[in-house]
Amino acid sequence: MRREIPLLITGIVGVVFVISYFIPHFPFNMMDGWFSDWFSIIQACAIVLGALNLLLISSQKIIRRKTDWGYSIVVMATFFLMIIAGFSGGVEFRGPDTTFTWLYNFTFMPLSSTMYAILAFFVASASYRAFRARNAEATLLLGAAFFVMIGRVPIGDLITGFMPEGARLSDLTGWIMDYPQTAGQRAIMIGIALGLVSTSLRVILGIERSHLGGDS
Amino acid sequence: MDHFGIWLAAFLTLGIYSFLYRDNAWYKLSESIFIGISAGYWVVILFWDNFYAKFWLQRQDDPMLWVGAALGFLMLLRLIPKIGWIARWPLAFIDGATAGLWGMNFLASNIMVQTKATIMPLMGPAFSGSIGDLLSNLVLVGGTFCGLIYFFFSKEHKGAFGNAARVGIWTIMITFGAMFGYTVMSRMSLLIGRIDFLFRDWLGLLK
Amino acid sequence: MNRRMIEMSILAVITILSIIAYLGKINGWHNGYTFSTGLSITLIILLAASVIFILVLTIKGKLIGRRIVFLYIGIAITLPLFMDISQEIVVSNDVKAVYADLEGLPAGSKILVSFDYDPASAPELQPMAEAFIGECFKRDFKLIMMGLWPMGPQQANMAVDTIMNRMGLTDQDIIYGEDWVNLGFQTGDVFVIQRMGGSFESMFHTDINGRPYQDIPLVKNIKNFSNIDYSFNLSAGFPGTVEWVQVGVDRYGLKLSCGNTAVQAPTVYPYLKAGQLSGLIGGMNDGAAFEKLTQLEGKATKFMLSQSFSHLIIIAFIFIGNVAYFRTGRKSALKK
Amino acid sequence: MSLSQRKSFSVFPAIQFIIIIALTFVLSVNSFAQEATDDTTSVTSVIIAPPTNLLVEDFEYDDGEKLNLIWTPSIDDQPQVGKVTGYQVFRVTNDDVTTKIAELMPGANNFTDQELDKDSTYSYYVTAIANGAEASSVTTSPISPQREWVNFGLTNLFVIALIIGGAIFYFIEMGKRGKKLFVRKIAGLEAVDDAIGRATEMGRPILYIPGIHDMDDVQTLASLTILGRVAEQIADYDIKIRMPVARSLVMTAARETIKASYQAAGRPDAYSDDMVSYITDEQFGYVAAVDGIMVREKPATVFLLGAFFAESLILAETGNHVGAIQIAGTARPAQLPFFIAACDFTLIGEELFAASAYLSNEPKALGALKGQDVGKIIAAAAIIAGVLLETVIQLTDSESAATLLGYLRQAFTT
Repeated sequence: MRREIPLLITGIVGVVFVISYFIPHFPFNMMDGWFSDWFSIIQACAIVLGALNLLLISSQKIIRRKTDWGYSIVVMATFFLMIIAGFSGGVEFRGPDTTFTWLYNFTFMPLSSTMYAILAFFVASASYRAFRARNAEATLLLGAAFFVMIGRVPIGDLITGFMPEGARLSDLTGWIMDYPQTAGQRAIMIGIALGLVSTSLRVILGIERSHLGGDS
Repeated sequence: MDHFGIWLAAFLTLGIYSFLYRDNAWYKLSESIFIGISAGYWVVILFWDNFYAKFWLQRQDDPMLWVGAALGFLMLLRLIPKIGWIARWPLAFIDGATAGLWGMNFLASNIMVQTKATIMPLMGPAFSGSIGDLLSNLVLVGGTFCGLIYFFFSKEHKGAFGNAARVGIWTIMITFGAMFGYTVMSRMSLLIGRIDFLFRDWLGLLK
Repeated sequence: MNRRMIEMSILAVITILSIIAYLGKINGWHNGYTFSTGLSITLIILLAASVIFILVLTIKGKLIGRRIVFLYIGIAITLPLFMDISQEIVVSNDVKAVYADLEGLPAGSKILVSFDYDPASAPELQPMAEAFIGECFKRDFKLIMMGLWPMGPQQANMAVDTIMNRMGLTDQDIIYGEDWVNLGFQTGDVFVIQRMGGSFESMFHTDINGRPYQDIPLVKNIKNFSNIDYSFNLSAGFPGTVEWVQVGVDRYGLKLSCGNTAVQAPTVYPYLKAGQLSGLIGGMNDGAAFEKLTQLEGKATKFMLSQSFSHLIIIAFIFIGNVAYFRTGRKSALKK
Repeated sequence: MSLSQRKSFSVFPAIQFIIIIALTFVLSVNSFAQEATDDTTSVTSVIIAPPTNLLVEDFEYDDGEKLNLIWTPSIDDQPQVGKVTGYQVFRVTNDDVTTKIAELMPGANNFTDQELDKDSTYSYYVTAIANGAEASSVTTSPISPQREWVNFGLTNLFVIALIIGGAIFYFIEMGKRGKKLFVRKIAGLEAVDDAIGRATEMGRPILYIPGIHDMDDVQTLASLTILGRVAEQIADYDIKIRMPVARSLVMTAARETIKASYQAAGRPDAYSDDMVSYITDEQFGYVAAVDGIMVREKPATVFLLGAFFAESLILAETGNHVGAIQIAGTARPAQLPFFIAACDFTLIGEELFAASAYLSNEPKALGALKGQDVGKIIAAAAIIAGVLLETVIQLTDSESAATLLGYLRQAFTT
């Protein structure tokens, strides 16, 4: 039973949502909106599980004095700091002068921007290490990348400035983007959509079921 | 100007960058602060934006919201080991709804619209287009077609079929190359923004 | 001296220099620096020479580690920020299309702008946002702003502040609630767009400052997309342009163009070619191009030199990497 | 007759003159007054024609809440030179309440009124507005919106969904009945066994990253189905699996998945909740933590399967740096180039969705892949047929080809 009920729920819900796409009549026309609301609420409840798990792991590390347990104290301290800042001020926690906003601006924001920007370095090292003209495919990839990289910055047209307009690097880049690039994107898009439809069907039909758990 | 704040931000920024050199205590400290702060941030945000704004404020106007609350409650039963398996119900619900909704959306927007968009004349009306247009359009149509062949699972990539698949993977590789170029562009811009923060906003060395 | 000592002393030197520079900034000892043309050219030549040196090393079979690559990227981006060299910016057709759309709209048109990004992507999208808003204010368009990302609306307010300062406009010239409004953020991703198709007010009961929808002169007569003349979406991922196309354009017939991070841009090309999008500003380079069209030069234009340099460095290192690959008989195992 | 004619001839210029003088005077005073008070709207001399042919229809295939309005714009509404500055749409309900429901730009010729009540009736009129003048169309006769059960506007989509869905269904059924189904080799998936074996030999953990999206993304679902197959093998080998996740719901679902797999492999005792841990919902906070885990625990094998964004490269590069074998796959095209560069095997788009079926090697799961191929055949055939027809039309102006093409395009219109 523990296994059958979830499968049944998935199947029925899935079929109802597929059908609702074609039925404008109440209540089917409301279903996707409802789902979005419900999902938001479930997410809010589930984060309790996540947060508790994080705290559990951190406190276990501290209690058992595992390697780097000191950092777990930092994790817990900053976690509670943010929680207190977010809940002590009530619903206006996002106002311009709150502790929450201060923490956001001077810790959260610089950290996430930096982590994001660290990508530039990894892009560089990956380019250096991995982009090799190993075979025809890799060479095509490199070629297209070269033209786009140079053709999409001003320096590209500086180099080919002697060419007539319409034959400069930026134009070539434009052509790559408009034709072969778009063709590839379309093939990938159509393929992805088909894969998605088939996976959805398998989930609804209960062929993929391991993610709903076993018998106990 | 908030002196402490800006130094803290710079301290954390450089702490993350120090990972490029190697894993070290400064990075571990920045990482831990990041994990703690962001986990707390999301708890706060999900509570106020999702639970409070979507459910609590509107619970009287829209009785259907109680279904969501009930599913959320079932989710929390995970915490009680004996009946934790009930949490599979809301998960099963989410799976079903996701599968049902996304399948149709993608079928409509990706398969149908993009197939239709690829149905195009190879030349302008009454041969108004140039040879260049013809070739370009051939690339677009042929590339899409061969790309689809590449993804075909039911046939080994051999013979004429294999050649078409090879043209397909070439097209896809050009696509990836172009995306690679754009990604480089994007990532460099982000780093420029960050370095601008360090040298302009923090140290004031940039004009 | 062991390695740890060296690391520590470098760290100490950097800290001291930073403190001096910071004190200099707040006490007004310096006002920022720009390199002279001579110095700029010398630095560029030195940089080029060192890259060639690395190439020669590689040909000789001595490979560099990834920290060197990291160092070069840092330098290639930092130095040009101090240089004052102007470049001719190329405007692509997709950017021209956005500008032409704006030119074609009559004064008083109502434009919906969705800010679907956060501060992390701001370096690319903020300049576009500023130039777009500035151009709209110039042409007396009415802007309705919103965000599908929690931090988007704050970026919108920042962009409005910046561009009004730069154009010398005051709150009397551009009146909040009449010329523009910020409806704030809503959770629900794609469903927000879907419900806006029915009614904006059902999704945004108030604006970002808590003012009721019906009390805002600009929007009180705006029911849904059918009252919107044009829309622009600034997107850094999900939810973003793709979702606006699938729902806003395909279902509700919205006229849409977009500003995207460069990573996103290639993935929206099929929509552009299929006519679902009317124009695209993709990445900082297009941002600079749009600044050029609107004659509202800002950070994108300023950063273009660094952008060019970093691309050249990446290309150089791909080249060096390939030299290493062929040099070592294609069995390349670069040291990590 | 001739006299009067002559008379009028002599009189006419005089009158004309007076009128012109008077008009000039009025206009100049008026414009002066306008400049002074700026928004006086008392100009009465502008006369405009009203919009015509106002037609109200039921909005097709809705829940009985919308009405469609179409009209012919005023003849004074011309681009650049027209006098009309906009339109206002008014609604009259059956209890005679009139409300302005929209203000539209010049050139507007349609509007959809929404959130109506299907049990009421509504009339409408549209007013053209000029500087100081307005002209209204006639008020339409009352109409109420109709409620429909089926959206026939989506018939094409329904048919195509039915064909593709039917094909998938059919092949699954064939698979169940034991028909042998051929599916070509997918390199990335052939490598899964080796990757797990390698971790066993080296005695190091396997890291499984299911992307950063929540359970409402099909990619995450696909990733968890793959996890199910992978975890079964892992249970056999008795190696450590480490799975940090960015969403609480994914944490719960992943635990269920691994638990079920361990049960299926007959080793329920070896399972522990510690295998899956939640880090944070924040994209880069999560990445910072996973990077730390990679550098400190040095996994032998890393699976990156699911919805990835910018973090993909940081993860893949760090994984490569610590010397792990990496199998990656995502349906976010923008992340694929770097996966291809930095990882040992990459599942491109559709292959990610095919993976769990392929790994299971169960006939009914493989049948679903066959069904996908039918979809590809349809798309490819439509493209080729359409392009050929277009070309034929260009060459011969053939009408029948044009009709055929029309049908074809129609079939792919949603």
